[in-house]
Amino acid sequence: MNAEQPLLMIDNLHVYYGGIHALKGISLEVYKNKIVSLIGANGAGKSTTLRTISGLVRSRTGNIKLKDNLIGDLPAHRIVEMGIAMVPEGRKIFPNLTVMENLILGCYIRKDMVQIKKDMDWIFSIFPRLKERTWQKGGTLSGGEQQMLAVGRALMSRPQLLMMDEPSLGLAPLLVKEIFQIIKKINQEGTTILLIEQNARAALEISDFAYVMETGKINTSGEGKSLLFDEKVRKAYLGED
Amino acid sequence: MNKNADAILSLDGLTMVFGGLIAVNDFNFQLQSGDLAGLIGPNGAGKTTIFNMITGQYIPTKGKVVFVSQELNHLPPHAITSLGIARTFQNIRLFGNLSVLDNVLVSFHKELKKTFFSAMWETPGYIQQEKGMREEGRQLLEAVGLLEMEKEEAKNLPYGQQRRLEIARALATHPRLLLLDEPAAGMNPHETMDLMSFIQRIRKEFQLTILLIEHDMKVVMGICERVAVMDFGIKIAEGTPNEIRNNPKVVEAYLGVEG
Amino acid sequence: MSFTQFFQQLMNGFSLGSLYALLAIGYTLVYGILSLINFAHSDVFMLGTYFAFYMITIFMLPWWLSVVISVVLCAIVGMTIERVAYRPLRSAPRISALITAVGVSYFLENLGLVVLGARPKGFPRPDLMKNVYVIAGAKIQGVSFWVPIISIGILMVLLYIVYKTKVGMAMRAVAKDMETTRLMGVNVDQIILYTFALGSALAGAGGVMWAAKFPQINPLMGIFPGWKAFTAAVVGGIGNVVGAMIGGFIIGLAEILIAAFFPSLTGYKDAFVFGLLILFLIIKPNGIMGETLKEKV
Amino acid sequence: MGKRDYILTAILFVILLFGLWLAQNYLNAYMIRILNTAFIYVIAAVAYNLINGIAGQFSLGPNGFMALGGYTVALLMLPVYQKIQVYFLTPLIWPFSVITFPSYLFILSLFLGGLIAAGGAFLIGFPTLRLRGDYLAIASFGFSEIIFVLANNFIPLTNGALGIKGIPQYTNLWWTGGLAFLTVFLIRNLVNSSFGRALKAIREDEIAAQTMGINPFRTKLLAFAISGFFAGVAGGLFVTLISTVSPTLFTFAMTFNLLIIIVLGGLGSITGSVVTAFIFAFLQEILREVEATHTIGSFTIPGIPGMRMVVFSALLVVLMIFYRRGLFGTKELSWDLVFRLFKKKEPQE
Repeated sequence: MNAEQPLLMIDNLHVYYGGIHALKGISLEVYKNKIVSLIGANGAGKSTTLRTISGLVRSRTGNIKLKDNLIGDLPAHRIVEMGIAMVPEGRKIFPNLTVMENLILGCYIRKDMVQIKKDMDWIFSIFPRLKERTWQKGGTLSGGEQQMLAVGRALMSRPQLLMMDEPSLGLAPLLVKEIFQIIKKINQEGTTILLIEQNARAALEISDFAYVMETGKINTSGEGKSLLFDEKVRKAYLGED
Repeated sequence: MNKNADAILSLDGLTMVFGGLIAVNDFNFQLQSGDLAGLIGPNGAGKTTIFNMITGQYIPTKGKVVFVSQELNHLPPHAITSLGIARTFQNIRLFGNLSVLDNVLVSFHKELKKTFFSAMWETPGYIQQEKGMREEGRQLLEAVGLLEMEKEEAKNLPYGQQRRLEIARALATHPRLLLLDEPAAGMNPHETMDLMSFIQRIRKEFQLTILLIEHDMKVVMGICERVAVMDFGIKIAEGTPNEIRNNPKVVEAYLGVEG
Repeated sequence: MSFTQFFQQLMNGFSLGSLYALLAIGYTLVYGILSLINFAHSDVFMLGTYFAFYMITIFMLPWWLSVVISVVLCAIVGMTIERVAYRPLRSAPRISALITAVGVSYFLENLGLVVLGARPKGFPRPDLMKNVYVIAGAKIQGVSFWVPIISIGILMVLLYIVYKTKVGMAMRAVAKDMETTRLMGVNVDQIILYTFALGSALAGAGGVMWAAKFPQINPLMGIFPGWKAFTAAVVGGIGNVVGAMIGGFIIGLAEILIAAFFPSLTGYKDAFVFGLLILFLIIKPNGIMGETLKEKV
Repeated sequence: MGKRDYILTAILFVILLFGLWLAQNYLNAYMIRILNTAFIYVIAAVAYNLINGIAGQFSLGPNGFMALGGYTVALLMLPVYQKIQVYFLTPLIWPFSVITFPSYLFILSLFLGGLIAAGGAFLIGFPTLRLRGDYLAIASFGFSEIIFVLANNFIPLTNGALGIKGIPQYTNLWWTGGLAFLTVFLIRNLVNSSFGRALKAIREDEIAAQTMGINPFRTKLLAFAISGFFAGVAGGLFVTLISTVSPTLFTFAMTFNLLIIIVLGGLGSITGSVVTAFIFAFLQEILREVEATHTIGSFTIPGIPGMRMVVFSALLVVLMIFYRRGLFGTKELSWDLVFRLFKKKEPQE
């Protein structure tokens, strides 16, 4: 399968926050139509990786390539135009905007009104609960609904690659399950996904491939389910020797 | 009714609601004098919110914080510090343009008798006081191994030393209870080992009660005698590190449920 | 005071209040997004009157066209200020940006004194504003009648832009969370530029109508209305568009009615607005429509 | 400060005293006036820097405080017979109508002027300094404008737009120079003290400062009142220097001048403000040239009145964009620094 060209390719990425060397040479690949997850304990650099890809953080060295285009130097809004959308950590929906407005903002870059209307219906079919709350302010939604809105909003840009930063954060177990089923569904309908999770088990269950990060580096990688039983993973999380 | 009369800190039914979202829900916890306890849990579980309620940055929606039999709920942060609670921050908040020594000296301000008027005229009493204060500040820096850096601006210190300075600054308020918010975040394994022995050392030297939030389980398992685990703003377990490690609820919170 | 007199004063207060409202919007939009008091806003307001003045007197353009051109020019001035003076300081400490804002404001005022001349100029009022209407027995001046109507029309358009268009949506989103708005593919720099254009255009429109109401214009004329409009924005809840409108009307009405009921205090009507500001900062610092801001620890 | 520094400071002080004596006796009136103005700027700027630079709270009030101090001193020092002449339309209200301080109480009147100004600062600071954000800027700006309105309208006290004339000219270089030294000495001590550190800590991170046991509101309010006090003293000196006071004397232009001085010197650097206060006082005179009419050969370039302020305001904006640190940043000019400067020039072996 490695014969084909990856959708996203990251090569030797180094990022500094002030004096902190946050990413120490990250390299990874995401192939089309796959779910790839990035797992590891807090502070390992997962979020920084996604933030760098999305253009919110600048890398010092290293390449980020979407298909044939180098995108490492583009501003964040251009990266969205290139086809990468992100569901930020902690949802970050706009609390002062209605559900509908949040979704419209998600497709800010698009002009194809007809298709937008169809996509909106598609989003509502995935998240029927959002449909009931179309005119409600984002801030009044429950945590789970906000997460759904954040995912829906990102999907509205019709991304080639959807990145998600801890979609299960702060959600009750039942909702976590629901969210992961939805992620899988979105993927099956043709969106490539790069996922960050603390909830490693849930992430690995649905992932085609996964990278394990520890203190700014990629430690291990492998096919999703096989990592579930990997000792290194357990160690990275629970600090067991 | 106080279940534990000699507790130094007692959190009774703490609840914090942010615009509809419950960040912390009915949290109960007690610390005995001299404890070194940990507060752990996945990201967003509400740990820092608990610190913010203890130190007065947030006013709890429900429940109360009691420190040595005094209720803290409506005291401003500076008054709470004066009672003997100090803290560090998750995202280091030093006074970047001040020297290392000055960062520590700021914490002495609340205890000074001679303030602005005698300072303006440089009265002998004031000079004496300033001298004594500097001496104590430098002793403290020596204790944390930062004395050589005393004149450096805080923002120029390497990361690990910044964490150390933040702890030193907190110690300078002469606390009985020290709250550490992710002291090991961003440290490499070697620095983390140093930090662990450092925390144990200052605990003895300054006779502290310590509560720490940490993600690095090595730290928590290595030095804490008691651990409380949070998930979704609720305390899901409490016990010794060993009990915690084998608690299925905790493993589930960390590694996640079956997807 | 008879009812007709009271009614006249009320209309008068409404027209003044609507002008404060127009001006306050610019302050509140910019503060909402950048947390910056745009001191130069009041000078854009002043420039608006001069643009219209020269269009009418030198280029002999019809009144309405002069207003349109002046509004467009004001928008351009506003955008230039943002691009040249504020954008380079966006990540600087807040006090630096504030000092710059004061500097730009003072620059425009002094440049105005040099280029436009310190002596007040008589603003040519259109007939529409000079007419006197009799409504319910009360004589209402054209300005007192038309200014609120036009202003409310403009405010409606503004509300439409802010609450019903995509750009307006992006403005509200930027004010809440700049970073996430970037992730939506929004060019935030551009939105900020639009915000300045919009606020400045309103200031320009307000300026021209102000000149129609008080037809003496000079380069320092913006200072007091500007400060009061900012106070209006604080009273209404800084960052909130509707709040700024409400605040504007409150201050305009209060100012006129104080002078009407206590003629001896007319000289102190500005001091009264100051008192109102202090009062609000003590009892309701977030203003009427404002929400509590909490710094994340 | 080490022993060497004490000695050097003492020597410098004596040299400056001698310089003052020379200036007072041998310089022409024009130069003396510039020097007096420079010293008054030093007092006002150092006080202004305490709140804007050290504490990091943006105030636009110093012209208002200077006006309060100036009017207070004028009302206290003006002889009664002069008061009757000045207030010939509307009599001056009691008790000022009967009070005249003898000349030896000049210093007391300055002190009272400072206290009144400090009271004004307290009045604005109390509601605004509790709040985060820039409410202090807008409230202090409004306050100064209100002082202007009151000075124009409250005729029984201020004589309105006509102002008060014939104030005894007590101020000379000894007064301005002496009080400038004293102000710098006091505020420098304050800034270097624990109180000053608390202020800087609030500037750097208010939440962290509060967590270290500092009461930010009380600390800021006190600093603001002290800053207002010295601004009031500067206003009093200014009034007795030019022997007249009117509403237009302390307009926003005064605050703006001070803002340029403290930004150019470095927000947070007391010595920086001292140096730039002098530079500014002279620069202001030099730039008068811009406004004057020049004749080169047969060409006459008409002067542009008001051009000075255009230049200054453009300068401030450019400074903020390209040279935000100013001359000294938050550093102080010290003997160590001077020695280091000289050492660099010496050829090293």
